[in-house]
Amino acid sequence: MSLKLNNVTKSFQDVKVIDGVDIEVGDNEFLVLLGPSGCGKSTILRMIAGLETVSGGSIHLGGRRVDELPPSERDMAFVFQSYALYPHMTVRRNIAFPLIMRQFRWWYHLPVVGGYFKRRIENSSDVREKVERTADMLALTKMLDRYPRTLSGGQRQRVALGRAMVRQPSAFLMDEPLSNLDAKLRTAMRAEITQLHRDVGGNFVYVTHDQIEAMTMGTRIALLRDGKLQQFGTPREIYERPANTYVARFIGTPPMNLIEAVVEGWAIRIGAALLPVPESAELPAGNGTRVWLGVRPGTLKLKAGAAPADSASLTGRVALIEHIGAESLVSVALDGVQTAHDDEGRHGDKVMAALPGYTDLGLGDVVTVTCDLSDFSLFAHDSGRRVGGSRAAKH
Amino acid sequence: MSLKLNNVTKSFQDVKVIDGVDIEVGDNEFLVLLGPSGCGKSTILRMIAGLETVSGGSIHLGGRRVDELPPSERDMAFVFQSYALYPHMTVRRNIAFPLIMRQFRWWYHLPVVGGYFKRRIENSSDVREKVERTADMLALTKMLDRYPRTLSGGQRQRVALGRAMVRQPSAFLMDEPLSNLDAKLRTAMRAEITQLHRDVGGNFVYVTHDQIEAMTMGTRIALLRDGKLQQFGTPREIYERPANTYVARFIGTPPMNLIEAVVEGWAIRIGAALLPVPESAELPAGNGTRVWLGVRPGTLKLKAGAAPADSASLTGRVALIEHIGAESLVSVALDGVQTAHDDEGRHGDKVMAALPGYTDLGLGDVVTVTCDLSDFSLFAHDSGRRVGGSRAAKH
Amino acid sequence: QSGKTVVTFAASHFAEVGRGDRLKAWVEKFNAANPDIEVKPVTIPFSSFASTIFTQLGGKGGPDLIRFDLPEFYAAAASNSVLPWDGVINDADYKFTSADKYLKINGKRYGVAFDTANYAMIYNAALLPDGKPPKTFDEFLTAAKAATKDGNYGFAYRATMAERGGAWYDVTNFVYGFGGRWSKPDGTPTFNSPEVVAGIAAYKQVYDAGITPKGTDAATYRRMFWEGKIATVVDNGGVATILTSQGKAHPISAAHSPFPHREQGMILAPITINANTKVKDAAAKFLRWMLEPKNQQELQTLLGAVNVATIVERTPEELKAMPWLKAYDEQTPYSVPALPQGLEVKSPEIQQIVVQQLLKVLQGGVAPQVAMDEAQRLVQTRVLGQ
Amino acid sequence: MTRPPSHDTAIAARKTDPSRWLPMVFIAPVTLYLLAFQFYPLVQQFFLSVTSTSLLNPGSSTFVGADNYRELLTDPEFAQSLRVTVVYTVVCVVGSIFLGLMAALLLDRPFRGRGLARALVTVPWAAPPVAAALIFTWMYNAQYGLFSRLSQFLGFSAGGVNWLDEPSMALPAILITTLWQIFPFSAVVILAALQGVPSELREAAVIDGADRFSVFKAVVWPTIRPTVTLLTLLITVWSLRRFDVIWLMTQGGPLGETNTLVIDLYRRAFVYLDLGKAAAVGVIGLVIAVLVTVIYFWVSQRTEAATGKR
Amino acid sequence: MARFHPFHAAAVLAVLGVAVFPLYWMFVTSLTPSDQLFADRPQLLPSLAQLPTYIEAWSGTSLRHWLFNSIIVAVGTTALSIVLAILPAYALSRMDFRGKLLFGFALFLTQMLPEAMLVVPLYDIFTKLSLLNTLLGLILANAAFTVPVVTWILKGAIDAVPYEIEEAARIDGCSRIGIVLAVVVPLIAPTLAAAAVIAFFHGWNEYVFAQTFISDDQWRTASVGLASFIGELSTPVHTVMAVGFIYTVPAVVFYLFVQRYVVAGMTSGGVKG
Ligand SMILES: Nc1ncnc2c1ncn2[C@@H]1O[C@H](COP(=O)(O)OP(=O)(O)OP(=O)(O)O)[C@@H](O)[C@H]1O
Ligand SMILES: Nc1ncnc2c1ncn2[C@@H]1O[C@H](COP(=O)(O)OP(=O)(O)OP(=O)(O)O)[C@@H](O)[C@H]1O
Ligand SMILES: [Mg+2]
Ligand SMILES: [Mg+2]
Repeated sequence: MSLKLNNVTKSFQDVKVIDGVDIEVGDNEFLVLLGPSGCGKSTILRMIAGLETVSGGSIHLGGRRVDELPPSERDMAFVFQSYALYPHMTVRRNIAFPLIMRQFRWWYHLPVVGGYFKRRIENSSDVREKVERTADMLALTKMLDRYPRTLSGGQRQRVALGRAMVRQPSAFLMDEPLSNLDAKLRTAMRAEITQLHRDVGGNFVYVTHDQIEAMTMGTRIALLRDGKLQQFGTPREIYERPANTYVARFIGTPPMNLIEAVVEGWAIRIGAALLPVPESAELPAGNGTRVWLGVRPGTLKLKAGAAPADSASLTGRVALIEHIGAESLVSVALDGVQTAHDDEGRHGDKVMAALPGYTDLGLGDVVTVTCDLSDFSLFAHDSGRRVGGSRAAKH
Repeated sequence: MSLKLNNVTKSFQDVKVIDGVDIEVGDNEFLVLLGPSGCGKSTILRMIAGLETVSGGSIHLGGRRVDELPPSERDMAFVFQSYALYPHMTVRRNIAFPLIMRQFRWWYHLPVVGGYFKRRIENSSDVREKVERTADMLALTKMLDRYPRTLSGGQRQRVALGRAMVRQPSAFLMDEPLSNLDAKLRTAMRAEITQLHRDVGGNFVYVTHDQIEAMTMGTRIALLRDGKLQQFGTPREIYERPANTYVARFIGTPPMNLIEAVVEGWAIRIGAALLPVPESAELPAGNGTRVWLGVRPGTLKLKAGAAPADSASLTGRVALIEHIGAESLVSVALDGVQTAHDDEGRHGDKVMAALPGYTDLGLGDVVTVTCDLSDFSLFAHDSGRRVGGSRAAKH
Repeated sequence: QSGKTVVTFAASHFAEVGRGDRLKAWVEKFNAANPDIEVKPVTIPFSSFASTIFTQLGGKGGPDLIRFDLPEFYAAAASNSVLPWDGVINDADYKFTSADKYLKINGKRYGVAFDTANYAMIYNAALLPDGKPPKTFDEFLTAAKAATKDGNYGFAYRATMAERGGAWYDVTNFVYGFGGRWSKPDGTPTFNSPEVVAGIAAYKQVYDAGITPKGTDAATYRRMFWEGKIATVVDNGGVATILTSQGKAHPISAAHSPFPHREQGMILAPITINANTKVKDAAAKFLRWMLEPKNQQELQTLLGAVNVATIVERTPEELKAMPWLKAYDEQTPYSVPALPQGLEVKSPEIQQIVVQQLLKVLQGGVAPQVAMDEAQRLVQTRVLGQ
Repeated sequence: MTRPPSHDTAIAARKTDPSRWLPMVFIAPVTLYLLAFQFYPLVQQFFLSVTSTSLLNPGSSTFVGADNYRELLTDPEFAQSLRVTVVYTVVCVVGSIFLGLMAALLLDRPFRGRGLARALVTVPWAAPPVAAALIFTWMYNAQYGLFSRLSQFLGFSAGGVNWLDEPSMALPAILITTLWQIFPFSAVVILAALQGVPSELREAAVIDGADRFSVFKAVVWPTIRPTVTLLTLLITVWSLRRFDVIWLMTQGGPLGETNTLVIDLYRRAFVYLDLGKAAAVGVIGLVIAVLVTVIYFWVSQRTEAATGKR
Repeated sequence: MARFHPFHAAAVLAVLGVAVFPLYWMFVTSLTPSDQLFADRPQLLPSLAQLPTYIEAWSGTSLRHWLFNSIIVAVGTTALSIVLAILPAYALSRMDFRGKLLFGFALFLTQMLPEAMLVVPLYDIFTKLSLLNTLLGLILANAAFTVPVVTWILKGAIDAVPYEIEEAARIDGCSRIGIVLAVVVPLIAPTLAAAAVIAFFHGWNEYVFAQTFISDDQWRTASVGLASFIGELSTPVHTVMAVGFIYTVPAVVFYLFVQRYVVAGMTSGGVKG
């Protein structure tokens, strides 16, 4: 079933927190919502689920307009960012609850009778099996008979996840469902969710802060900022052809370097250096256009010693070194070159390079920085819009 | 002030969730607690803070035994995993609360007088300035006069962080304080916390699931599993000389590959391949000892085509490719070689390689896998203990 | 069961521990003799008897037969809530006691006395000097003072608003005993007549003499009397019956009250027919049964030192068991209903005013004359609307 | 922490949405029930208050306009009863909430035998008013009551004081009895509210260096405040109409010192049988209660608005 | 952290002492020989020789019968008030509807009517509905008074239930009623227990209605039964005190019974934030 958000707007009191968002994904897509904290991801999810009205625009699911329907008629599963577990129910009940509700008859509300029937549904082999399979998948089997208040943060989050995964709704909405899990479990869960998506289909809308999750799980990513859609596309598009400097720096850790540059013919001038551009790339029209050259830290190479004058390389000084596992991150202060450090327009002179393994460079060392322009982007100096760069490689 | 956990044990009802943990860090150390979900990290933190009694053992802070002291006498700041914001106070009040409490005199409890003085403390330039600086650091300035329930998940988490950071206690305890923040903000926060640690000193105990946080911020890491300490050391030690297969696979994404191997003289045999070992490495005594060879995905190289027989390389088939940003992760099913996939001892035949950039390999391609043994570990086949490997490089 | 006509009968006696059961047994005799009628006792606690019955009467319900106290009787009769006894009995067939005259209003009978009780002084001879009852008020004061020692008291009466009803009877005895009346027979109030003021002053004299356990309620001081801690009380025959059974003060003695005049108040409790009844005939049948001499005799015996509707001679056994009965029976000619004559319907408000003024005299230090002038004024303006 | 749906919530009225009629369904049974059992009498009371009606004959009444009210308002005893009612109510509210809060806080902390202690504290409330009045009257007795004996023993007064008989002591005596009877009500309700205080918030406050009372003010009080406000209102309204204990112990005496509005009303209705005047007293009491309630609604709306709720 | 704190223990004992002492005194009085009541120094301990008073009170009166009726009335009042109050409480707390303020206000109005004023018109209604002399009638009359209180108290508790938990239930396919019954009700259990106690005690102690609407001995409740001992001429103090004491016990037992629901942390662990 396709999911379509049509110019959706949401205001709390007078504050617009979602501002005309258009998203359309086809059947069985896995949509990831990305964006900084407070940009409106949860709000969009809640509107899709029907927990929040839309202030403007419409939401369609499978061609049917749903934004006027109550949540119960939309048939969606939701993993809340705040878990929202039923504190008075065991983990087992929490997970089984949606299943019980599906088989519910009104007279189950009667005090004693209802309790009996609820327990009967819960103990029916079908429900039991489903719950236990889900629990097993989430490594919760040992905790099935405990209450949420005795669980650790990650365990609670898994229960929240289990409650959604046990169902087969027409859409899954997940709000940072893995944020409190360790890397190993998270990898496993990622695989489980991907598997679930493959098995049951349906639309997935997934909020995450984790770029790896976004990149590996999403078939489409919507990147938001302050309630406005910045870019909507496949992970690859977003990574390789970011629509503006904000997206460029938001995706990828460490973020893309933005270096002030000028287009000169089929080359790019940065300070004294002139970098030739591969033929396959696109460049904005107009010689002398001021742009931001965007290059990912991984494409920068460092060599000890200053660059020769008039070369295609830049000279800088090592300002900071961080070792993280298989990589070393080196921050280099460039000589006479401006870089953009943040989207508020504060400028600096540093670029970040990611080098494999442990580097032997030391703080303060003078280094030559070489850019590999097989993968770069150019952004307009004023608006920050993408105006050129390497074409996406064909795969 | 030094922090020492001496054989600390904690049981809930009959279940031991912390089992004889010994940790000792000196003054101004930044201790990171790592471990899978539910291993007991939050419990340790809560015991240090005094929110949970210890069932056995003792806790010392600055040489003084503190485990019998009430929390109020321990002077610690705590960031709760579940935030625990005061719902009826504005963000400003939430953050200012610890400061107000510090200047509190008993007679502020008097009805009208007290309200006046509290407001006076809150509005004193000192407190105001501190609160606003903290809010600014956390990008909360615009939300200072809102109530927690109108904040997004990440914003709430930042308020929780702010409430701790505004103080200058003798220890900071933080339970996954950045889990709900986006990568950019998280990087910024990481820097702020590191800065804070540098500025005010004191002990930091920090729970995280994020390896980058653990590696870059921690001066010491304690890795737990099921309430038992697995390894305690510097980030580097833990990454390069993991104490056992569990630690080896827990740290690093994707996790270290464990390949079944046999020590043969100064070389290691994997199936048909015989890999020479650098001189600087340590090997376990005894020829023919069965071990697990641990190599990080980043040290594996792939080449299209099968390896020549009797070479130092292995042959496999591409089983899965994931592109994540600057890297591609390729899972290769090796021919006739056992690998360990998880610590429960389920075995497989796949190894994971992390390749820079986009790879041109396709699913099912036959590849040659080459290991660079400048960085490896050997683990006993039965116990999983580290028994050899490359010596840590000197830096 | 189903064919029976049920007649409900409410009397506060039914709730009483001893007499209640005996009374029920007496009613059962009627039921046994009349298979087609069942008289069902309705227990209503004394404290809320009037309010409960009135609510039910106002709601067009309530028990078929009701034993009222005199003030409620007049109120009910005035509002036609109880039926006149036209055709129920023939007056000439019965030898009614003298109190019967108070139960006819404008010549119409609205009830007959279920029980009446006189007031006299009960005393514990052991506590009195030389064991003799005082005859005059001065003697009484002296004797009571002499008896007040060692935790014993010479006298006890009610002097609190919480026992407004009881206090009214007590003060009435004083007023009547000093020759006063609350009103003239035509209904002109005389609350500030010299005799009434003298009675009030005497009440106050007793209060100030410190010979009473102040504030102690009637139930308690009667128990104290029983325990031999009180020398004298002025109380009605029903109380005397209860006090006599056992206890340290046993045997009790009685004499006429130590006031200048012999007149005292009386308890007069008529039985009436509810105007809302649907079983008037069956109720009438019971009433006629009740008035049969044998049943009157039994009723008088089981109720103790009281009289019933008709004149029933005491049996020698009774007199032997309770020699003090004589003092009560001798009081009969001097018994006057405690209500202000001609103002009976207004008596609740009048009682409230008078007791309130009485308390002002006792506790507020107001002079009896001033207080009773005020009472007279209040009654005239507020109650009678003059 | 809860995030309320925004004011145009998902349950806002729409044609297809049951939220339009569902609330009506939810309140309908109670409304009908109360219409029959409470509002009908209420309306009738208004009607009666402008008539002259006898309890024995409520069916036939004569319209007298505002006469009842006029007479009441010029009656000094009625003025006194208003004064007594106000004093009685204020002390009841303040005292019972204070005592109830203290008891609830004490019983909220874990200790051995807490369950039993909580049950024992309800004893005064469980005791029937008749029994309470009896035992207190006995304890107030000048000669044999415990209070007198205690004060004699302590040397405060030589002779016994009859509390209920002494104009200056009667109201305090009634108040002590009432407070004893109703403080468990506040205690039980506050105790229930205390269970909703999130333990993590307490912990956070302790970590932030708050002393015990500050924890109370910062975390506990805000959570239970709506309950306490509600209690204030309930106890106010109930105190305005409390009858049994006072009637049984003093019937409004001595010298009208404990003569509250309801005692006055009761006497007029059931002793003087003047239902019309009694209804007028009731209506005046009602007006007072309504004023208090309006203040309550105003205060609670304001605090809800101040904390951003809805 | 359940450490023994002497101050706390002393305070608890003081509160319990205040609460229980008058009843204890009642017990002592009921077991004090009559002559000792007026002795120079009070007897502080009950004299067990007087225990037959209790046997007499228990078997010599209709006490058992009255208590049984009272229990039916109290339990019925409790059940009816809670059943009727839950939905409007939820509506007041969570729903927006026209006339909400008025409805909430009107609920309070019902608390202001003195029973004395109610009883007259109610008697009329009861006659028409044939509810006189039935326990059902008493239950209906009592619950009319407790329903509004219970509604408001429950409303306060529902206010404190996190919205997210309800939202989760809606997502899980729970109907509105289902949310109330399956999610909200268990979460407000402590307050529900308190509300049950309020209703129970009211039904247990109610006097005016029980007196006016019941004239058949068969349906008499204990409150009236107790009052009926207070006679015109005399009051059997020992019996009254003994009956009063016995009468208090079931209500306290009821509290013991429901108080296991008065447990902390009902809502903890549910949401984060
Ligand atoms: N009150 C309790 N009663 C029983 N078991 C508990 C209680 N609190 C925690 N546990 C258990 O103790 C273990 C450790 O919990 P803890 O919260 O310390 O985990 P954690 O390491 O912080 O996990 P996470 O990363 O998921 O937050 C968990 O298995 C949890 O289920
Ligand atoms: N009830 C509310 N009233 C006012 N503002 C609100 C309310 N709920 C959310 N907001 C604001 O709307 C914006 C979007 O909130 P939302 O929860 O959707 O953010 P988010 O993208 O999920 O952030 P996070 O990653 O931190 O969870 C935030 O700035 C938040 O402060
Ligand atoms: Mg969010
Ligand atoms: Mg944790």
